[in-house]
Amino acid sequence: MAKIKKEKEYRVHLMVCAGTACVSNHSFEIKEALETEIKKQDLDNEVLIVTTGCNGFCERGPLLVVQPGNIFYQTLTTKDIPHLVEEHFLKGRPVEKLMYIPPEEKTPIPVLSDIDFFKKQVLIALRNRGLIDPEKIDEYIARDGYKAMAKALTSMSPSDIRSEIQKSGLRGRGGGGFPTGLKWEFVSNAVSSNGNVKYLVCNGDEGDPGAFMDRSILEADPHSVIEGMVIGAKAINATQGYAYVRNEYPLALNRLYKALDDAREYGLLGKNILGSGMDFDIKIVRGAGAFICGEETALLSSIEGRLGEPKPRPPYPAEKGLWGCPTLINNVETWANIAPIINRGAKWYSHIGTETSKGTKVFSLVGKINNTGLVEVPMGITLREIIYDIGGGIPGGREFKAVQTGGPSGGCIPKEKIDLPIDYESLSDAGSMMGSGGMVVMDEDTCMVDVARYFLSFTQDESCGKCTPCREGTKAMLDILTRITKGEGTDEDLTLLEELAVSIKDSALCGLGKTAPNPVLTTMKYFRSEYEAHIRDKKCPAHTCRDLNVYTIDEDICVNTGHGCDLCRRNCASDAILGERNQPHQIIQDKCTKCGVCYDVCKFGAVKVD
Amino acid sequence: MSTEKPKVAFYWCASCGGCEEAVIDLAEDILKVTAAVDIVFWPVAMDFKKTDVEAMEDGSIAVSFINGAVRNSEQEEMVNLLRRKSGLVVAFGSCSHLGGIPGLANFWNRKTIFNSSYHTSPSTDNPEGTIPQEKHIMEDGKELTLPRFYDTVYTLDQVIDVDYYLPGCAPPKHLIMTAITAILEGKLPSKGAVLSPNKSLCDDCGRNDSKPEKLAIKAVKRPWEVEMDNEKCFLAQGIICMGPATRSGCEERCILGNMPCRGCFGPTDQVYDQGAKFLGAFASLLDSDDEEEIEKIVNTIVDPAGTFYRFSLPSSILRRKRMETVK
Amino acid sequence: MVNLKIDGKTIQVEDGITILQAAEQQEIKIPTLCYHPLMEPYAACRVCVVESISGKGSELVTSCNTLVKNGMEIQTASDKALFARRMNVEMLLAQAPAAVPVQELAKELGIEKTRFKIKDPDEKCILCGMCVRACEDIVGASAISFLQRGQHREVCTPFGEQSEACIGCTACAFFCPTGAITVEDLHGRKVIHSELDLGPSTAIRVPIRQAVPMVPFIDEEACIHFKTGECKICSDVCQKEAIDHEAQDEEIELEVGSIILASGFKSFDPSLIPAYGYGRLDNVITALEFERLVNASSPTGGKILLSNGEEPKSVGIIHCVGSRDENYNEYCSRVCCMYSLKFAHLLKEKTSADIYDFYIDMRCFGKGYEEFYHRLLHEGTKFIRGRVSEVSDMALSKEEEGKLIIRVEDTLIGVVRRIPVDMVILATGLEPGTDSNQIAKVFNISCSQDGFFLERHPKLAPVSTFSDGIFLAGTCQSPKDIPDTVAQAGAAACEALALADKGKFDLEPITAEIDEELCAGCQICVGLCPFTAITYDKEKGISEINDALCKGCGTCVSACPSGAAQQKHFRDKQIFAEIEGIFIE
Amino acid sequence: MSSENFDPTLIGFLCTWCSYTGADLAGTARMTYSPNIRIIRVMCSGRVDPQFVIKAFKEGADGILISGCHPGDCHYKEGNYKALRRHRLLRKMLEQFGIEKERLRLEWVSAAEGAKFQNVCDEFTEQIKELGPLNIMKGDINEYREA
Repeated sequence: MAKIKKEKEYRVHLMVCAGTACVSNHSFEIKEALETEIKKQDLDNEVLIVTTGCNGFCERGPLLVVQPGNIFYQTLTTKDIPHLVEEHFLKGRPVEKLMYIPPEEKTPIPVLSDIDFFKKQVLIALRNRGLIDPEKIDEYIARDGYKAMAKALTSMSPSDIRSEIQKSGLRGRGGGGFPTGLKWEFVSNAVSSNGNVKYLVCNGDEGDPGAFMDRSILEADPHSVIEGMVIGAKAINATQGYAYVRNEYPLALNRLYKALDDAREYGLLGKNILGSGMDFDIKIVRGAGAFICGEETALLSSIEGRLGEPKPRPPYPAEKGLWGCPTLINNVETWANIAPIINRGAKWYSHIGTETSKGTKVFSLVGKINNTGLVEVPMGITLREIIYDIGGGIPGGREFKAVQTGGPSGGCIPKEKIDLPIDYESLSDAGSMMGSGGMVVMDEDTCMVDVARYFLSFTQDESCGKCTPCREGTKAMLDILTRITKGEGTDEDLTLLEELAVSIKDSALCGLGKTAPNPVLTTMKYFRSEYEAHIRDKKCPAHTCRDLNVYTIDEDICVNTGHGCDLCRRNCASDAILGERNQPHQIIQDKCTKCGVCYDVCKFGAVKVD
Repeated sequence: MSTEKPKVAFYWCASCGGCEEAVIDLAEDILKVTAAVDIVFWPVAMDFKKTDVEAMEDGSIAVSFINGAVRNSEQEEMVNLLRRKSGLVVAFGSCSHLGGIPGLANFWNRKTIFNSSYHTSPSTDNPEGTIPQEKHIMEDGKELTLPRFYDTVYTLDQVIDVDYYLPGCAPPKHLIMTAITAILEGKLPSKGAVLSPNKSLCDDCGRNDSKPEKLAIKAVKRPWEVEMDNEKCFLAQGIICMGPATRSGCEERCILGNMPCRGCFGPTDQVYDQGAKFLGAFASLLDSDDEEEIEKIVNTIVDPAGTFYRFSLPSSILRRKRMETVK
Repeated sequence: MVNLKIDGKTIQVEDGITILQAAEQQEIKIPTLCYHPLMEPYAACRVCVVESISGKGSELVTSCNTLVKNGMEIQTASDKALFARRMNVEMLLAQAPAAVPVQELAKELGIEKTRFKIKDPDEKCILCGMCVRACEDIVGASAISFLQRGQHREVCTPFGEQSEACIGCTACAFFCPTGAITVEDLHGRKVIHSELDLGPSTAIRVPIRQAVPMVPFIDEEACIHFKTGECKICSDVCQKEAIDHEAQDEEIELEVGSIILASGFKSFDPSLIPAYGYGRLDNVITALEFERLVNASSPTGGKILLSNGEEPKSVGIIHCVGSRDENYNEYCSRVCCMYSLKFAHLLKEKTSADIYDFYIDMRCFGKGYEEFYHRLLHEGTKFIRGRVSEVSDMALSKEEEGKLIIRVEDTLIGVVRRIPVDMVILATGLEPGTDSNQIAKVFNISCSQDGFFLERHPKLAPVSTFSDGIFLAGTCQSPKDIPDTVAQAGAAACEALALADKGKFDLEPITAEIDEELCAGCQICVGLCPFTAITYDKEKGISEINDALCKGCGTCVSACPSGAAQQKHFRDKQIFAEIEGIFIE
Repeated sequence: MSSENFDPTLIGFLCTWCSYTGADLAGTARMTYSPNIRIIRVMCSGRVDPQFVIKAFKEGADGILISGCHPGDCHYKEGNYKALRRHRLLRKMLEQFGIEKERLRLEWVSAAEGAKFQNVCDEFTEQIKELGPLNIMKGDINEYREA
């Protein structure tokens, strides 16, 4: 610990968000611009620029938080920088026009913690986000990093650790929600066929579309995962760990590599950690981006260098995992929760959340919502609070229709259940699941059949193909759904779809197969009328399924309001519109490819879709 | 001087004079000798003439100690004379015993030696190319003679009958005293004996225990080429040491001076030819079974004949380099 | 033991077995498509699903991999199970319509037609992975695997290219339940194990019918286990547990008083004489191959047939192949004339073929041999004196077409003849064993110029060697026939017994000795002794020779620089005297 | 003595296992080889003491053949290698004595090589005939006095 360098003290710290979303919004260019400008103003001895992991409020990127003061700047461009530097950092006058203004309001909110998006969040897994440079181990340590590990290694027995985790009520954050402490107990009790070798794995193969919780944690705070893993290793007596991270996460990978190197250099990893006599090291295994490798048995096969496909359970990895040895596998978010539990105790942790689900959960909030981003909320919070208070509601004042949770394995929860307090059981009862924390918000313009079709096309494409129901069944379901969205569906299709869904759910090999029908089952349960409209009326109520749309031109509006502007005809790629300037226009239905361009270009609302 | 005392003669032939020094080196002991014997002939130290010896009665000298090899007619004549006058003849030192260093001349002959000494050697200034003649008629008609220089150097026993041999270059003091005492006391071994133990030098050598389990020689070094270990067997260091093929008795004088044995005591009684015998032993130690490599190691041995026969060439089986016999 | 209920029946089964095995014991049939008793359960086809009912409710489990548990209640054909099973079979029927086991199972389950889209009506592969697992787990080659995923999943070699890892065992095809993999697919890579190239055989076999002992062995060259370390199916199925793959060749050390070498010969390889076409032309065979063919236990059952299965109408026997020929072996192999006569006789007996014997000289030297030759002459075998120059299939006339033509100068009439025959038998000669040089080295004996072991004396000691106690018998010493071999073996046995009977052996008294009085302990001899017979006694300061170890080479003697070492009977003095003796005129 | 009617005397030291047997084979096979060679049997070529060679030259041999088993074939494992080492050094030393190195020959002849033995003997005899007689002095001191 003596290695921590005494850093120079600065008057102002600029926390530039360097999460993937902000980086893709050019946050590194903002950083460069800041550097140039600060130098120009001769402030480089007073102002320090820090790149942090994901701040969470991705919608508003690129982001900058000024400390002290917690001043929140958003949607920055390089052009804003000279003004910002001069005004705020030289003259001390925060720039209001770069601050966040809530939708439908006019007054900017200067301080981050006053913003609704952040107010209701409780940060445990994401405790360090935006506060430290993820590439500097000293900053992690300064925020009580590795304190829990030191405690676990020096003053706790493995069974102490396991019982603390068990008492905390922490459940697996990867999807299944299996009690973490119990799993640790199983692995600890399992007898290894190979001496006493046991392995420990961090599942960072986040594959759900629209989910980026694990990536953010690895990017913002890689040491929190490492610390959790070392504690876990002590609890089960493992000496080798693996972090399985998908290769599409280069930033997360680089930061994790750096973090591992730093931790080793500080003696926090490797031989004789902190002089405790314990050896433990972590190897990174890069996944090739197959969704199935998020399934634990497939992931283990992949680490072993084999084909990434699931194996029948039992035996569970806790009994026979990597190379036949007992293996503890937890997901990134679960690992990030370990250190705080050890540090502050199971009691503290178990106070947060509901009866069955303790602590917090990180969700990635995406879809038709104002505040896209990453949020960490306590269990038991209602969907409404997440969508409206934190998420800022639906854009354009449209109506909320449903929320899809749990990724492609989850289901759609309709607006009737918006006051549902979120925990593992309530989501499962609603036909969905917690999953890894994806949350896709849908508004009235979303076709639920299309949503189901979209998720099925994903699972069908990602099916490893090992078992019949998943390989052939998802394809069959997709075929039917495609037919329905094209208006070719029949009532028998609906029956067959239901039969397939039940059969796959009952008989597929792995969790991913068993849950693949969930989007179909829930949409059929809550939005059956939409299916029937597609089949019987050949209509898509949300007008999303193009093949079912019929475009017509209201000739009155066309001539009277638009004076036959001819814009639609000139834009039609298939010459399906007849008409001349100042004359009413018509669509020849036989030629119409239902591309919708006419609808989009008409300034007068003369083109109608039905 | 009592006439009772036995008469003793010392004579030198082709030698360096070191053997004479060895007698002088007896120091106080020489007094014991002179007290016990009557020295009647000792050209290097006392003024006696050949005629004095000729005048003696045959067999009247009890013992003649003759050192040096025989390489010319004068020496041949003198040793024959002394033989006639003496009861016992002792070959004193390596040269009379084996031929010694002068014996190395047997690799050449008179012609080549004269040519080298009087014509080609760098220090020679002899514009007329004169070489020694056995006879020269002076202007006054007087005839001057020199002894004839032979082509071959002989050991003493090749010219006259020898009773005993005192080996060494030169013989060590303790051997000389033991020999003289034995003669005086009449406790002599059988005729022809070498008055030194019949075992090879390794028996005495303090370095014998430093030999490795298996001697193996990869390359042969000459003493000046290496820094020699002063405790380790020379053969183990790749240096030719004739000790194994050389009679002991010298009190390992050279070894103690950190120089390998050169073989001045000659072979033991069972060996016919010291050089060939040593070659047989030494060659078998060369550490290779490969023809080319063996050839390579052999090439590191400079002048094997001169090395293995340094003191014993005239006494060896071949005696000298091959020459066409004159018919 | 575990108590559970299957289809309403309470049963007790041993712990650790699967539901499928428990059901099998009750003769309840649960259909499977990806299960094989020799492989780990794969649980991919999901056809074997059964309903497991517990307090919490019921769920479907695959019976192939789920172990029985106390109190378990299983329904193998409940509505729920059958529903899923039918659905899965129906899906497979769409995916692999040509797979017969799927068709049969569908019929059994009452599925007439699949409601799903058929991609390829000829598809047979149901992706059960048996081939992949066989290749990896049983064979250990891992030459094939699944490629792609989901709908695009297929069994293939890496990158779809011919795999070097494939050992051509065809285990994949063997295990494939639907015939989707055929052996023809692997043609060219399939290894056929052969015995003298006369027909296929298996990795486990009895060497020959006449083998002693008459037990099967595993041919390590052919056995998959020895190629990959996997596949032990034979030991899995052997109820007597008689198969031990770990058995190793053992080196057994025996202390014996004498040794008889009878390491035999090697047959001359006639492919070295290209003009005779062996290996190139069908129906040109060696004598040993003919022996095998004519044997009652041969692949043809003792019938003399051509490679096309027909009986030959004419046969040529060529003598002295590789013998009496300065290009190959100059010596006469002694046995060929007589066995060629035997062949001619057998051919006469078993076929109606014309028989030609091409000889240089007839060597019928033994008892009754000449008489046999005369019998053959009377039987009508045609003897042609002359060395055959060529065997070819180049027909010059119509009657030569499809025949093997033997070109030879008939030296009795002085004419070059072309004789068309159907079969050519090459009377190959005898050669020293390929390892005879190594054997000679091991036993410290010599080989004669022709490579056969050298006897101590051709007349006086014909079965002894230069190493005492080592004797020779049979063709390792020189070519000889069976009576001669038996006679020589008897002689060798007598020599060995004579030695054993005596119980001791007289060493030649030629050992070296060191004179203690003379040895100075220089130790030069110690390292030179190849038999470590010399040791240095530090106390005494001398080296000593162990008489029992000394073999009497005399190396130490010639190296002894002080002359203390001497060899008995070869003393320096004695040899000097010998040298002197030579020059006494 | 002119080389025309010079009938050299050669001495062969043959190991009993290979070369002596090889010579025997040449004999039993009725191969004619040069009668100039006189054979002294030793158990092994490693027994050949350089003293023997020197002695034989001294006694009047014009050429000396040492013959043993082929490398690796020695009945005593490695005696022939010792012979090889001695031969190379001895040959070099003999040259200093004015004895041509061709006069001391080392050959490997196996028990099977009767023909080789025949060749070696014939060839060696021819070679020594070319070289002429050795004429080593062996008389009394007078012979050496004037060379």
